[in-house]
Amino acid sequence: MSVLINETRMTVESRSINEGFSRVAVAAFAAQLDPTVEELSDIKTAVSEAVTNCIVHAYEKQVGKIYITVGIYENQTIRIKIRDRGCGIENVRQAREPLYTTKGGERSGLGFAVMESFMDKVTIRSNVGKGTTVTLTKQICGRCKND
Amino acid sequence: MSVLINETRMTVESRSINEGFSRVAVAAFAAQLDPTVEELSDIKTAVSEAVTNCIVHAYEKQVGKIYITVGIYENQTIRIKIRDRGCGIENVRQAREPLYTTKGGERSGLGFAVMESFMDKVTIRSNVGKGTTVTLTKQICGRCKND
Amino acid sequence: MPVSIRNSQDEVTAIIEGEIDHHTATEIRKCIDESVERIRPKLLKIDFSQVSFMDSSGIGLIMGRYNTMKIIGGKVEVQNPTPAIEKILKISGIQKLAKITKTQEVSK
Amino acid sequence: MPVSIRNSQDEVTAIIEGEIDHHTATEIRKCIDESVERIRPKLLKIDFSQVSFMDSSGIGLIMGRYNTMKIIGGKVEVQNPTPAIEKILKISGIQKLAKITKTQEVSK
Ligand SMILES: Nc1ncnc2c1ncn2[C@@H]1O[C@H](COP(=O)(O)OP(=O)(O)O)[C@@H](O)[C@H]1O
Ligand SMILES: Nc1ncnc2c1ncn2[C@@H]1O[C@H](COP(=O)(O)OP(=O)(O)O)[C@@H](O)[C@H]1O
Repeated sequence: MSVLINETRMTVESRSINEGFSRVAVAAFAAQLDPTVEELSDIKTAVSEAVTNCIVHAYEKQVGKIYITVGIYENQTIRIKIRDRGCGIENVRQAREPLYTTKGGERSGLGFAVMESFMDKVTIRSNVGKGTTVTLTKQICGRCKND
Repeated sequence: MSVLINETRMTVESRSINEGFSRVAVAAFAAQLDPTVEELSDIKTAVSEAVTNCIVHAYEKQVGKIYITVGIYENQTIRIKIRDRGCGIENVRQAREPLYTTKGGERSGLGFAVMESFMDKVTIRSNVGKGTTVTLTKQICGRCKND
Repeated sequence: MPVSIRNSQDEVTAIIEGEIDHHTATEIRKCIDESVERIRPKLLKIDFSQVSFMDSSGIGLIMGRYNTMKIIGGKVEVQNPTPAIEKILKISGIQKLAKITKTQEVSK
Repeated sequence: MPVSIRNSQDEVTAIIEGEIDHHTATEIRKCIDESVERIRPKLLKIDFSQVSFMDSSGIGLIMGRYNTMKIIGGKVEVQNPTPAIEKILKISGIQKLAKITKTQEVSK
């Protein structure tokens, strides 16, 4: 693990209107790494997936708190932790499978698949009845490299 | 006091690079009120002043934590609390005076004057040696009104 | 309005504007379904050229419209995805269910 | 570079781009002072047309340049402030120290 350069913590309520806020706020912090437009879009999409999962799955009908920690590390790496105190995931391996969803209707079951393909690393820690922490890691090559 | 509709809390470190992040993040949350470009710019400017004061005055040479709470209330009102655990202000009335600054050089002493003229209300609570809380309140007329 | 609709005989074109996430998808879905139910077209074209952000909720949206169109015997076409949206479409394998096309003219 | 500089005889024009806050002001100040010290102009024009955000650090920047120019016997002119910047200039009373002007041509 490399040295932490800068960190911010945010707490948002599990209201769907905060999906947009969360990804924009994380992107504003990530901007310090001077990412490309594509890297920024990848980060926003992955954050949107993880935050939406807290709202749709973890807390479902209640309003709970979502804890977001964003850290910038020495080797141009960003690590985003998204934590809820919701229902938890019984079978994490199954949850990660593309197209697997416990909600029919308009959920595609692709949330974790998108996070995995847009970030370098996705870890999930979950305890049923206690909550879930998703950690997203990505190294930013950035715009400077092309100068 | 009217009903709280949505709230977010953020913690940032007192590094000057976080001035930009803080105002963008608050503006992203304020966007829920559908503010005009001018209202959004007013909020960003006031937040920038208060956060900069934590960095320049409250913590000066150390790195401390800045606590930002943003609340959206029923009557289209936004309330932003910016708190530090820094040196505190000895004479708050004097600090509010336009052009008053304890730092010469490039500080203009206009931080509080700008906050006051860009927001509806500015309150300052401060304890020497313990820290300062600045609360900025503004009612948003917004874009909808003109439709 | 997050969606503007153009109808021609047997076709509905829905041009989505702005961001597609779980929050905005509800209204977008309602707009599209209202036209589809009224017109019962053979082809539903969904245009993504004006979409500034999309997460997997957009895939859910397309899949949902695919299911509705299947019931009424019609098809879905995905038009003008931006590069960022193409990336998500690729992960989803949605191209097996809906044709992805690019029109020459820039949609407005 | 957050500042582009144009020199003509007796004049330095500094066109600031992007955001002016306490964080960015340091580098902007260095850029301008370097030119002023080298050229020692009679007039320093600072152009704000490309500035997307400014807080009171921008006033500190202008006041600081006013002080330097006074020492070398010159003046400061504030050019093309945006409406948001005009609002802050008004609070500051800086117009007593520096002329605020608008040029016809749009600065690039
Ligand atoms: N934060 C969470 N809390 C509880 N369950 C979750 C959480 N995130 C994901 N899940 C479970 O994992 C499944 C797969 O998630 P995902 O791949 O994002 O697809 P989708 O959100 O479309 O269902 C979800 O259907 C849900 O059962
Ligand atoms: N958060 C704070 N902690 C300690 N002192 C502060 C804080 N905010 C403001 N001050 C004091 O109040 C004075 C006036 O602040 P302000 O009007 O923002 O002008 P400036 O920041 O340009 O000095 C500062 O010079 C400083 O002494």
